[in-house]
Amino acid sequence: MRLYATRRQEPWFWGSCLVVPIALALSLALCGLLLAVQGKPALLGLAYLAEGAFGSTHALQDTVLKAVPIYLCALGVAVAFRMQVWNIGAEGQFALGAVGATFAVMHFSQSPSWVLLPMMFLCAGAAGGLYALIPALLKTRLRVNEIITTLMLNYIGINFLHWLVYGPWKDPTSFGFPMTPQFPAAAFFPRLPGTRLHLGVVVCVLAGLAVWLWLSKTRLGYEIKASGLGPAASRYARMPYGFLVCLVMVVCGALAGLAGLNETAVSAGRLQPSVMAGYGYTAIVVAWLARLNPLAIGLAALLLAGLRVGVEALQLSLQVPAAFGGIMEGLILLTVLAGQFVTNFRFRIDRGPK
Amino acid sequence: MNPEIFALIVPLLAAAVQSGTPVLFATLGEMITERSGTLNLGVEGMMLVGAFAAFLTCLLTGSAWLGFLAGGLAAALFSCLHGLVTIVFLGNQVVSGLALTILGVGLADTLGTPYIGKKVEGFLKYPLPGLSEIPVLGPILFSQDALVYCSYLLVPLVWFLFARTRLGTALDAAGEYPPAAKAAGLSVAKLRWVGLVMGAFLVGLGGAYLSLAYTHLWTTNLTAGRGWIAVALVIFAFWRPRGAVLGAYLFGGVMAFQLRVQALGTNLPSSLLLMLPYGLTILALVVANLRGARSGAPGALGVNVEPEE
Amino acid sequence: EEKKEAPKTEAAAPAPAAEATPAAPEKKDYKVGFIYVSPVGDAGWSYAHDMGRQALEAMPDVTTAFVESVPEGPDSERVLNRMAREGMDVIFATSFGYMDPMQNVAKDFPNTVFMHCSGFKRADNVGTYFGRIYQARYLSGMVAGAMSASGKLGYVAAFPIPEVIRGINAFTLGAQKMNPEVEVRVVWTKTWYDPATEKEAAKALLDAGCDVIAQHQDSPGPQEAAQERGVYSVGYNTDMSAFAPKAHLTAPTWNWSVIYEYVLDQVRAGTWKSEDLWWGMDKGVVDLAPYGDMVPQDVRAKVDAAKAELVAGTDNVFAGPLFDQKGEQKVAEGERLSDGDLLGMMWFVKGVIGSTE
Amino acid sequence: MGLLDFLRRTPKAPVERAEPTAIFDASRPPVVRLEHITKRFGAVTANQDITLDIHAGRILALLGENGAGKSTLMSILSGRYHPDEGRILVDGKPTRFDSSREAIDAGIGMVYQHFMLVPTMTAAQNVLLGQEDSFLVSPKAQEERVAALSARYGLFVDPRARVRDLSMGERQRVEILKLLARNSRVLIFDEPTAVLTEPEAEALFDALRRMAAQEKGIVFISHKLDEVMSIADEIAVLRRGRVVDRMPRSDVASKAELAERMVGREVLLSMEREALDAGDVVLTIEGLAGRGLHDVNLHVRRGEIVAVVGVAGNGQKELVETVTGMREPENGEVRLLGRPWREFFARPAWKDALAYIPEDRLGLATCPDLDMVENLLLTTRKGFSKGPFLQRKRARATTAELVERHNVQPPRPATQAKKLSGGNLQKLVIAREFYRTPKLIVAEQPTQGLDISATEEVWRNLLCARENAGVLLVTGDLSEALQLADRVAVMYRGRIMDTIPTDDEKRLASIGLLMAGVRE
Ligand SMILES: Nc1ncnc2c1ncn2[C@@H]1O[C@H](COP(=O)(O)OP(=O)(O)OP(=O)(O)O)[C@@H](O)[C@H]1O
Ligand SMILES: Nc1ncnc2c1ncn2[C@@H]1O[C@H](COP(=O)(O)OP(=O)(O)OP(=O)(O)O)[C@@H](O)[C@H]1O
Ligand SMILES: [Mg+2]
Ligand SMILES: [Mg+2]
Repeated sequence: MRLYATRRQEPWFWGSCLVVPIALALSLALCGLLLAVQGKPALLGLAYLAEGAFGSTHALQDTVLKAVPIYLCALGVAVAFRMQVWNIGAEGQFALGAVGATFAVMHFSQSPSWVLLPMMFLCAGAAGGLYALIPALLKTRLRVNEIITTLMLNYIGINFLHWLVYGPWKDPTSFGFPMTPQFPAAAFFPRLPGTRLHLGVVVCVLAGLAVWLWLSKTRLGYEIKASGLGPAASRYARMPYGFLVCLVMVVCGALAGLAGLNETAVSAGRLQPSVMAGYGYTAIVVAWLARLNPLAIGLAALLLAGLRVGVEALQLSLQVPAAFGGIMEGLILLTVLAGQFVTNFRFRIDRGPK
Repeated sequence: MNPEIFALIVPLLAAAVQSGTPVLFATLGEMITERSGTLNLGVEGMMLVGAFAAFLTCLLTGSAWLGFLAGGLAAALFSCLHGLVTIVFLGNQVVSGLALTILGVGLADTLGTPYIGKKVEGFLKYPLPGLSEIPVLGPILFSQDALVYCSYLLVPLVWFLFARTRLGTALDAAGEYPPAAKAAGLSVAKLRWVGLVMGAFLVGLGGAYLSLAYTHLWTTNLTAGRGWIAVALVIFAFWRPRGAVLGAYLFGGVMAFQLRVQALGTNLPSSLLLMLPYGLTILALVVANLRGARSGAPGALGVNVEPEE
Repeated sequence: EEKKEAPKTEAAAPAPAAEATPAAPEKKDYKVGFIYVSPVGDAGWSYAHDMGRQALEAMPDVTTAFVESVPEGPDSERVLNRMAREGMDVIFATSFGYMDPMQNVAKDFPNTVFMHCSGFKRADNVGTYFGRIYQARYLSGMVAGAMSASGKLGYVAAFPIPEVIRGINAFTLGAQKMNPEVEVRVVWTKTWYDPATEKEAAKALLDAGCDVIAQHQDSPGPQEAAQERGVYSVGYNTDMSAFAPKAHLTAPTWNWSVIYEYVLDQVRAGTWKSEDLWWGMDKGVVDLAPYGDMVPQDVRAKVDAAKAELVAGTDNVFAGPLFDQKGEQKVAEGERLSDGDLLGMMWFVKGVIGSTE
Repeated sequence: MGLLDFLRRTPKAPVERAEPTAIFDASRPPVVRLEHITKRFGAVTANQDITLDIHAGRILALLGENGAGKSTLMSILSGRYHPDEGRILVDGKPTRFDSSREAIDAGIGMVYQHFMLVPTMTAAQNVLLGQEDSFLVSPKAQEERVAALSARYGLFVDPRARVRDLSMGERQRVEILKLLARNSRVLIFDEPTAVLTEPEAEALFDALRRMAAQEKGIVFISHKLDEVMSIADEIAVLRRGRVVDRMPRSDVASKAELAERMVGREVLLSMEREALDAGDVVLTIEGLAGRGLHDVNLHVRRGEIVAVVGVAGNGQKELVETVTGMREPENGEVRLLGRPWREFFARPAWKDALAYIPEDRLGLATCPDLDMVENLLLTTRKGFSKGPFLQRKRARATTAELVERHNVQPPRPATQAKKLSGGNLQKLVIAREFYRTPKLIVAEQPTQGLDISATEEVWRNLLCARENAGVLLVTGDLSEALQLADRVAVMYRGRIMDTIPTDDEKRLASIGLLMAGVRE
């Protein structure tokens, strides 16, 4: 007797509905076990976690706000991945976006909000996009592998940001600390009335819709998909491969740049090294977890953001170490991934000879 | 030549070799894994797990070599999670690898907290008698610790594995075009397990180098991004062992160089100097490509092999 | 004359540790929150603060909680917000980057006491605190200057911010006190905690001829480098002699509990008001770790004398004449740098070799 | 050994083949018996209740139209696929193969239709992959072994060449050598001759016969009826996943009869071709040189088919790539539809211009992971665009229509290209390319691997397309060239040796020599 797995022709719909909750439950049970091992109340801990992430309007808003930069980066990364362009440089593009936004603020600081904000969007998007163009050109012109260039450019981008805030852009009144002057009020994102949610959330929704429409309904979107799946075939079909690579990279960079803008303008209100929080890398996880689907990316971003927010509550209540959050996150990701197997495969038992 | 320049350059190159060594171990490990077709982005996590296991073992047993071995074994064991998710359950390799990094960092931090600040003897510098007296080369290459010498041996070994053994050829086949490997009667899943675990073992050794030979102590964030550099260097090396040596030493060398530039006194902002290693890596790659190097990426890298294909 | 500017230390008249808060009959449990930028186990900055937190926890009617590894951006604002929402009475934020987020959150929670470490923004319910670690660095510089044979000292530094630059200057001035010809070379690693790189930086300094290594960083990497080369080192944060028993001369150390207990006493007594606590050796917030065996008696005597002065409250570390790297006079004879100038210090004194960026 | 030597080599005297009836002993059990095999891929039933015996010492030819399920059945036998139902008996004992390894160990080997070769490895490494007996391997020894093997069977390949640099024909040879290097009892050849030249195929048949004489069981899949007629002892015909007919070779009188039994209707085995009036020149090549080409001159007019023949690897690929805009001409002039190369390819029209039917159907002409609709859109996407948007509905309807008209199986437009059988994939490509109503058609091995009715269909399509277009036909199949073309250009080492009108019988006789580089 032997167990066989064969791929389903169509993914199992109910399976996929069940997998995530079941895998989540499984990994949460594991996490509970880990809590118990540390001598902490397991169930209570999980309750704290859930409450901290989704348990109140406050918590929900926290989660949504945390998800905004993750979503924007992941959306961009998904566009590039859709074409099998392995841009892992969202982090650096994020940094450049933050720099771009700050540039806009410094040059239009006297303008009213309706001038300043669009300028910030423009500059952040352009800076992130152009920065992403470097690896794109290196790839298309010189065939330099983009994984390595984007990774290296992350470090370079962050150091560039550092150079600015430690050097030329440093606020003279900051007592020498690495930060630009506080942005004017006009540069802050307007909030949705009655909540702490802000323009960034709206940008996410719009960007998600636009990307979805672009990728699934337009010719360009089709060309991106086809070029990704078959570079040779796309050359045969005379698709502008080089242009497409540049395009997806620029779009990805621009979206990551907007995330950088979001982080500088919303909470920090100024450019400082601490706007870099690794969202560019988180985005890769989120994008793949959601299989590059814009809607699913939203859900995955919320899940991950919720987890990270919830872990803070857990820390505060039970004093588990922060690293515990990493363990939980890793376990959840691994179980959800492994769980997806049943949506794509069916099992069969063979009772034949042997 | 001017002896003063030697006095500056020799320690610089020696430092390049030393700071390149942990990355070299990890790069070679990831190279083996990738050549068998598995993309494992968990290098950073595995290195940390290896570093911690090595440290702990050394602390408990007092044997540096046991610790070294334990570092490799722990990482190899840890990498089985990746194998389970990607080889058995065919989960996405990118996410799984990243999850491994997240998990590994968390594990090493959580488990390691009680040991922060503890110290072990580990591996000390051991100038090779005779060889270390060779002018210039001696102090650079042969006045290092035992693990550096191990890494010298490892490079030709990895080359030999792929060029001259049945296993290496099979690993390559599993990474290049799994259907062909399958049709030839090889078990791609098994080969990928072998590649993954073997590679992870080396990655773990890289971590062990950090805690046993480089710093002799345990702290959080011991790897500080070196795992990622290793991932990048595999590409830089065009998946060839000798490229890994070049990349690891180049990277270590430039890092050591920029620190030395600062130590000698300069007015350049440190942020700009810190861009150097990364910028030069890109530059080196561009030059290599201009000279017509072939990428050499395994054809099925990151692609899972389904039961019937 | 010394306290001509800002640090309203005189407001902190009651000796903090001795104060037993007589007039606070309220039988309230005080909840105190801490937010750290790195894991508490790091044996460095956050660890030192956490020792202070544990001292509070030991107080009878106080419970504490903390969140570690909180990035300084928007995340910290969320965590602070949550702490305030959960009814913390006092919240300590222990990293500079928490300054703006704390200001934002404090607006919404006027009844919560916020204390921010190392920043300069205050509000009605936001106070600031810090320690004059430079005093201890000055003393450690004296030791280093006396122990150096080459007259070249190496300094592995984290980030070019005033706190670090001030420390380097104080260290240099201390060293020059013992050996006027001494020079201090600086290498920036742009890391707080990367033992391998920091060790490598120390080795770079050693290769450049330095024979004492000091550090402003949380990892013991530089200590190790010094020990391996058989030269001396000066630690930081806590007594690091365990890492390099043969090299470790001494180390400037922190003792935050002094400030924390003081603040809590004020809060319990109902007398807390927003102020800036910038305390030094006189209050015991900073100290010097025990000397290594190799430090000769005459050096110890000189340093102890200087320390006694500081403990007595006379802070002459940045007394004129002071010259910058290019030799321009920054502070005239008989004057001294104000606290304001110290807070924003972004230039190196004469004798430091390195860039301030 | 050069190609010339190979061609001049006096063929070994064919081994005496015993009369089939003499060997076929009904009382002897088959080496392998497939029993009630059923295999489904989702909605597609590739094999339905198939029972088939393979006897030692006999060559079983498996015939059937494209997509009939031949490759699937044999993949089950070779352990690659697992049957949904049914079982395999080896020497009468029920067995189950969980992997190719087990099948190989049971003495079953297969040459796959889609090459199972590692492109980055050398030919020698590929041949010996999984078969080295010692842990250490020596490339030199491997190369010698493979060189000896290839010389022995007349299947010449450079053992040191990397497979990615080999032509399709050479790859096929490597694939066959792989099997020959093993000591199998049952050898399955899935369309081994599709990309072999005639002498190569002959050499292979010699080898097959010799193996059969040594009591090996051999399964031979081909669409070329001549081959089947000349080599098979037994013939089984598959249709839509079932065995519909099974007969000894001796029962079949002629190729035509075989074709009829196979397709179920009468099949024309040759094409009536009427010469058309030649129209405008649609392709001019003058003095094209560089990158493996030397002074190539050629022109194609509307209304004619010009065939380029020659042994694979003599510059056909370079020529085709230049004409189809994949690589820029270095020297010389190329004009398409009257416009210079650069101008033509600056903004190529999707319609009424150039269509290219490449040899590599799965990687180049189509994208394996896309479905039929999206594969249709590959070259026709501009015709299904409205502003920036893609008219997917219309594309789906068109695909459904084309699929039906060209009888692509399965007719579900949502099927991924990689799930189509080779022949059906080719039909899809041809349907798509003809949908573009081209004026110049470049067809590379267009009927390779197609069944007879599909071949007929393609031929008819090409002949028909002549009315509006000029056709450049690149083929390794000389008979195809002679059937279809008005003129035949012979290529050797990047040169066109001669261009011969197909009605010039006398000059046609020298084609074989020209292909070998000999000009009298
Ligand atoms: N992996 C697969 N997934 C889904 N369907 C498949 C798969 N492989 C084959 N099929 C389908 O099974 C049927 C039989 O295919 P098979 O390749 O066996 O045909 P064949 O007889 O070898 O044809 P050809 O002569 O064109 O090579 C076809 O309809 C094909 O589309
Ligand atoms: N992999 C194989 N599987 C099955 N049979 C094989 C295989 N390789 C060789 N044979 C058979 O074994 C026979 C002996 O092989 P060998 O290579 O000695 O033949 P040869 O010397 O080249 O030919 P011959 O002596 O007939 O002129 C071959 O004729 C062939 O039929
Ligand atoms: Mg087939
Ligand atoms: Mg076929």
